[in-house]
Amino acid sequence: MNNKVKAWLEDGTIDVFLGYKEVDHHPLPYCFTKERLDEVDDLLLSPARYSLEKIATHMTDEEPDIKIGMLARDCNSRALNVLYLWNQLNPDNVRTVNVNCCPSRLKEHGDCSYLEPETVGAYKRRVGVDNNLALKDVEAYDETERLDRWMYEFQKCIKCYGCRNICPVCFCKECSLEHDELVRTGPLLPDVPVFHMVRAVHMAGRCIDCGLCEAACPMDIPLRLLYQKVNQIVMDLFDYKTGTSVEQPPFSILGDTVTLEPKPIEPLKVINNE
Amino acid sequence: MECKLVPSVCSYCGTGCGVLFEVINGKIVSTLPMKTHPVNEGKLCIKGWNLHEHVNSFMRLKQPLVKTFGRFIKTDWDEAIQLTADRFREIIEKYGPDSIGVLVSAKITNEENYLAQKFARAAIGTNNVDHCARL
Amino acid sequence: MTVKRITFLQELLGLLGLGGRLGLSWISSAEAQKFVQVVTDFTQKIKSLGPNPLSAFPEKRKAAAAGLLLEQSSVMPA
Amino acid sequence: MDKCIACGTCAEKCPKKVDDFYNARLIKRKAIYVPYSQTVPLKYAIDKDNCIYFKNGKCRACEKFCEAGAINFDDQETEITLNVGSLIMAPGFKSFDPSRYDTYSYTALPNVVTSLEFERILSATGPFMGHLARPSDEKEPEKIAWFQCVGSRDMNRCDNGYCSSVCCMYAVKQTVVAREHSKVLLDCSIFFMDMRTHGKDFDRYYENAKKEGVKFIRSRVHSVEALPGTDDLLVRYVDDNGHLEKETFNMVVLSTGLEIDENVIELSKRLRIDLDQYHFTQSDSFHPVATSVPGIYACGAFTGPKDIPQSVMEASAAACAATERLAPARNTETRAVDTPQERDITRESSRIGVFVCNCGINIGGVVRVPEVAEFARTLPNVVYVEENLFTCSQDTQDKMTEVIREKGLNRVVVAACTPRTHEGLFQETLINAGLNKYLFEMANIRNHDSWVHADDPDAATEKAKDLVRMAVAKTDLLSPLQQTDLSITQSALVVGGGVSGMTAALSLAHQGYPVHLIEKSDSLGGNALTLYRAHKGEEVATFVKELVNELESEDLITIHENSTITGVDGFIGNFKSQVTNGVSKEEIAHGVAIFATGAKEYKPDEYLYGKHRAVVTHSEMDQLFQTNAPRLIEARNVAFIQCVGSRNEEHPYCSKVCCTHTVESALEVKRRNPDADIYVFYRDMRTYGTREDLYRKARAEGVLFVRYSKNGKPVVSADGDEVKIEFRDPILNRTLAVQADILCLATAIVSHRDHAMAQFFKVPMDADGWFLEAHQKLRPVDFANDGVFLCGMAHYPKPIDESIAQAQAAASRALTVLAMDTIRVGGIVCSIDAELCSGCLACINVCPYIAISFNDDKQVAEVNEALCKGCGACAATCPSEAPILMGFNNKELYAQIKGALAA
Repeated sequence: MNNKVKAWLEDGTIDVFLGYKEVDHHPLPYCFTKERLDEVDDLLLSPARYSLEKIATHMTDEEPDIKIGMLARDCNSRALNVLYLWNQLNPDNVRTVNVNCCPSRLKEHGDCSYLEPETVGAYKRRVGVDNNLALKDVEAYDETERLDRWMYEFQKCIKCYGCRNICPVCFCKECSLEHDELVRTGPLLPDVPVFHMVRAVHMAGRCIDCGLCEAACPMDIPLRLLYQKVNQIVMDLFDYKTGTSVEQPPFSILGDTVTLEPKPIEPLKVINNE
Repeated sequence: MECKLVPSVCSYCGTGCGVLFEVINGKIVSTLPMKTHPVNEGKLCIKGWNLHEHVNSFMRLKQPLVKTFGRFIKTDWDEAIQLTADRFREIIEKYGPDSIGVLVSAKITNEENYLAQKFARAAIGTNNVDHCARL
Repeated sequence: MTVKRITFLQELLGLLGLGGRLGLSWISSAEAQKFVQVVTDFTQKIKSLGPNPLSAFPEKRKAAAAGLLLEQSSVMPA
Repeated sequence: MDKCIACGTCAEKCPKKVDDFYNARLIKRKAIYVPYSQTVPLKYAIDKDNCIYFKNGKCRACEKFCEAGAINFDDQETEITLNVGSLIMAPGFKSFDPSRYDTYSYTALPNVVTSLEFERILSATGPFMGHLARPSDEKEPEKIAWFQCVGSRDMNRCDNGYCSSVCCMYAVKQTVVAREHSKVLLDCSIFFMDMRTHGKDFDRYYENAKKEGVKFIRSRVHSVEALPGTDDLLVRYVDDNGHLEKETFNMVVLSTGLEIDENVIELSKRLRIDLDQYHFTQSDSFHPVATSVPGIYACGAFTGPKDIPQSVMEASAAACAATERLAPARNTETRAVDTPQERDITRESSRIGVFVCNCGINIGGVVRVPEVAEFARTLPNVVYVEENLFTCSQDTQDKMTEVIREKGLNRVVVAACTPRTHEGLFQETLINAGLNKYLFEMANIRNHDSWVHADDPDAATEKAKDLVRMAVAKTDLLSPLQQTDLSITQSALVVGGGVSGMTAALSLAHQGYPVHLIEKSDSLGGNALTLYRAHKGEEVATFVKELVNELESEDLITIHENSTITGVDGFIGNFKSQVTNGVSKEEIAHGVAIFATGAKEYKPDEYLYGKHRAVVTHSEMDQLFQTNAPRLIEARNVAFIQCVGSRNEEHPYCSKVCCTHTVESALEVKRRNPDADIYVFYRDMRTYGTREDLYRKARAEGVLFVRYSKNGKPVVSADGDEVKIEFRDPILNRTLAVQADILCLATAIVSHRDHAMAQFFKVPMDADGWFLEAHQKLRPVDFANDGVFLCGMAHYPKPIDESIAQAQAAASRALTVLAMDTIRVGGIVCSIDAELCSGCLACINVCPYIAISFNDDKQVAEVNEALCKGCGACAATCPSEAPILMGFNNKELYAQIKGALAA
């Protein structure tokens, strides 16, 4: 791996390489360059995950044509696919060294071992949503219970915007969550559940289920479950698997033919809680 | 292209969360929580997340200003320090040292904070010292 | 497209326990009967679902602060 | 009439009930009425023959109740003289009256209805409000039969020898729609002779209906009788195998044909227009909308039975033909409107005026209008409130203009009826008062409020307040929007030098506009060069030659032969196309483009085609006619096989022209070689319209027509110089064989599938490769992409007369653009805030008008105002809220929502 990266840097395949290196006893993201080639020997696969692709987008903001190499776990690759699709990175300018993020249970679905939240306390288990639950268990709660549990979770929100900031596929120049008309500035708790719903809706066709948001949440809100639901609906409705479907983004009319003819509306499946 | 990820400690409060500054071509573009930091374990509050903003803020003071005739006028450090010392002395002479309080900030280092309280107690002679992040 | 987007939102609201409060229907200007039917049905449905449960939440939060959430919540302590 | 606001009070109060002819007498209307809900203008009229006042001199109830004072009993018929340069006849048709078919018991049994009556039954504005019900007991039928060819293809009981062209398709449509309306799985049977679904996508529709379970029974029905003791109907018919069958239905629909009304025949006599034996206009195939009188043109069912798309095309064609000679007089009688200077309000704070309308008693009878007006006064930035009896009346408009000026209003809310009918009027008033017309908003407190909550005045009043609050909240944020004029390149590009392209080019040149005609081959004429005669017997070659000559001598037309288009930029009014002829490149600026790229004959690989000399296609057969080949005279047996490559999996559509072509060719063979035996193997003979005459004549002359099914195709094998055709005779139910010296295959017409062209002009192509028009019925020659038009076989296979009509139609539609000096763009369009755009391309993907493009330099999306229709799809898609839909931006909508929730 190290030799490959060195070779790429030397022959100009890439200008920089994003990987990890130990700094002050912490494994940190590190940008390797041709100028300091021997540092590549210190390249390591960090047990901690950072969104290297987000750093890459910041780099291309400065230098649009820079060629970037990076270590890519499965989640990084999925994020890259999404960023290519939404025109935020040019796939021609990105090279990856794919790493197997072992130990990984279901790598293909991104359900890797990093994504096993800590066991939650008894109180949260009683009144909130256990981060370790499977989506179907959460959906099994009855209507009022669902509402109570989710609102308990959302009300904890301290509006740190960490979920958005850490998100590898959040790239908007100005975030709707900062638009006063949608989410009022000032009040804490944020407009429940508008803040989280808006974010959930914007995750459609973007969320690659990396779990970084949940890991970054100081209040342990089970965001992954929420966005898993988003992904599931996107899959059901648009037949689109975010991060692995590399064709058109789901919210595009191109999937249907572009015409202005009124089309018969296909009956969609009945909403389960009606 | 120069891209560095610089580890640091959040300066907002006394908790001491580990942060990473993403520095591209000499400019801090973003703050990240340090995943392996024992204090915050990859989490931050809204202030920590926006640490880089006050560095880059256009409102940031980069040189001392003196308020003359109701307006702030740019000045140099020597004059500013001299002016401040003169005014402190005037106040102490007139109202006594306890009329002065020192409020220090989380945005400076521990050592600077130590110096600040030393300054308050030894130089000014007051016990009225406090810190914005007194948790 | 719209039908998919709205279904998306319906499903999402469903997860949070707010299902059934969003509807979508195509009614042409010639279909007065259908319009009346759809609006009447939907009004009925919303009425049967009761008032906006979210408006009750600020109170619930206050109650939670006072440690009363368990009693207020439909989720009873185990 | 100016005073009537169509509130409907008069009809409500009118005591006299009259049969409603529009609803096929299935229900009653009043003696004061609107004939049907789509009437323009929407005004009530008194039916003098039935009005009690006109009969007895008493009543005048309508006058008493009309708040608008619009009733005028003294109105007189007036005669108007108009001086016109040409005349277009579009008198339409009359549905055939089936009373004379005594065996169908139409007059005796209420549940035997005509297709037009059934159409009203299915209609939401019809007698049963769109509920499927039969007339006798208004119960929902579970089993319905349709009888085809009632009053068509029938020389026995009526003299309508022609096929009415549209009944097969409308019957299939009625089965599908009826099944949608039905609560039970409706049992539908169609009794037919030949299924003639020859239009674009029609065959697919037919096949789908079959798949969905609609029964198609090839039979002519013997009789309909009442089933004693019920309202049901007993139908007797002979099935395919010759057995007499009986079946019971709840209802029978007679698919009645199209006829020309006696009055129209009368009128034609007065105008000296020659009509044919069926009273359709006499015209040759090359001048489909002309009549025998120069200057008088015809379109629609008057020129022959036809469906909506074809009628719409002909209407445009007639408009084109009728104005060609009048082109020099264009714009000589135009008057310009004077408008005052628009006031700049950008530095003014919001001053909103609210006008609350009583609409007579329409609103005021339910909503407490004074209370609403009082409430409006309390809303922020409202500085003026007024209550009107009729806000839309002319005197109120004048007053409104004055008030806007006097009180310095800079935004206006009218709480009245619907913007659909009245927005334009009020905007006009704003313009007259020197205000930007977009500083206006309507609150619909009539249709949405007083009409639906007539029984609850309290709630209605509260709702009216909510609606006003919402409108005011939005209005407060409105900003003036600008429209700009873009100049237009007043010339056209026509792609394709076939008959369609040449006709379109010539029509535009006659109208005075320069045309560039692009032809990829080295000669003009296209498919027509291979054709022998049109279906009315005219020689095609002579016509093409004349057309080419005329084209070449026309100064305004530049012909580019051997040329192809390599790229297109721009939009309506301002296209730039790169054209190359292999040697040099040229950039052509043009305002519109017409696609006439045609289609081609399918070359089959079945029935020994290309392997045996006896097997030819239609175009090859026409060559034999043109060269008068000795083979034709010597042939003893000539056979035709229909639907070769059509109506199959590969090409699931009907090629439309082949049945007629076969019958024509069969007759031509007979003419030259009367002794030859001729066999036609067909699936459904689709000699629609008056082409049916040719079919009848062919049968009379002894041409044998043998039906085969899709799964029982004839089998062709070589037998020396001849071919042997084995087939299953459906009547004898045995396999027979004939020898043929010439076997002509009626092969499909297939698309060139020119994807490059489609991409250049951003126009869609359907699964079969035909270019897809903007609307199949109502905009048959337009594309959704403005400024690009379509004609000829690029649209769908069609005979030469229909191609010419469509070409004239395309020219006519193109003319609507070319005749303008400028196009107005802007107003309610989108604009993308470059600051917010992160260049994710989502908006570009959802824009149905291809109005958004990506600026690679700035890495942001940009909207072309000329293409944007303001649909808002982009604004709904963008996560960053970068697209701002003018007049409906997020802030305005949020304000409106907050206004709604503020109660």
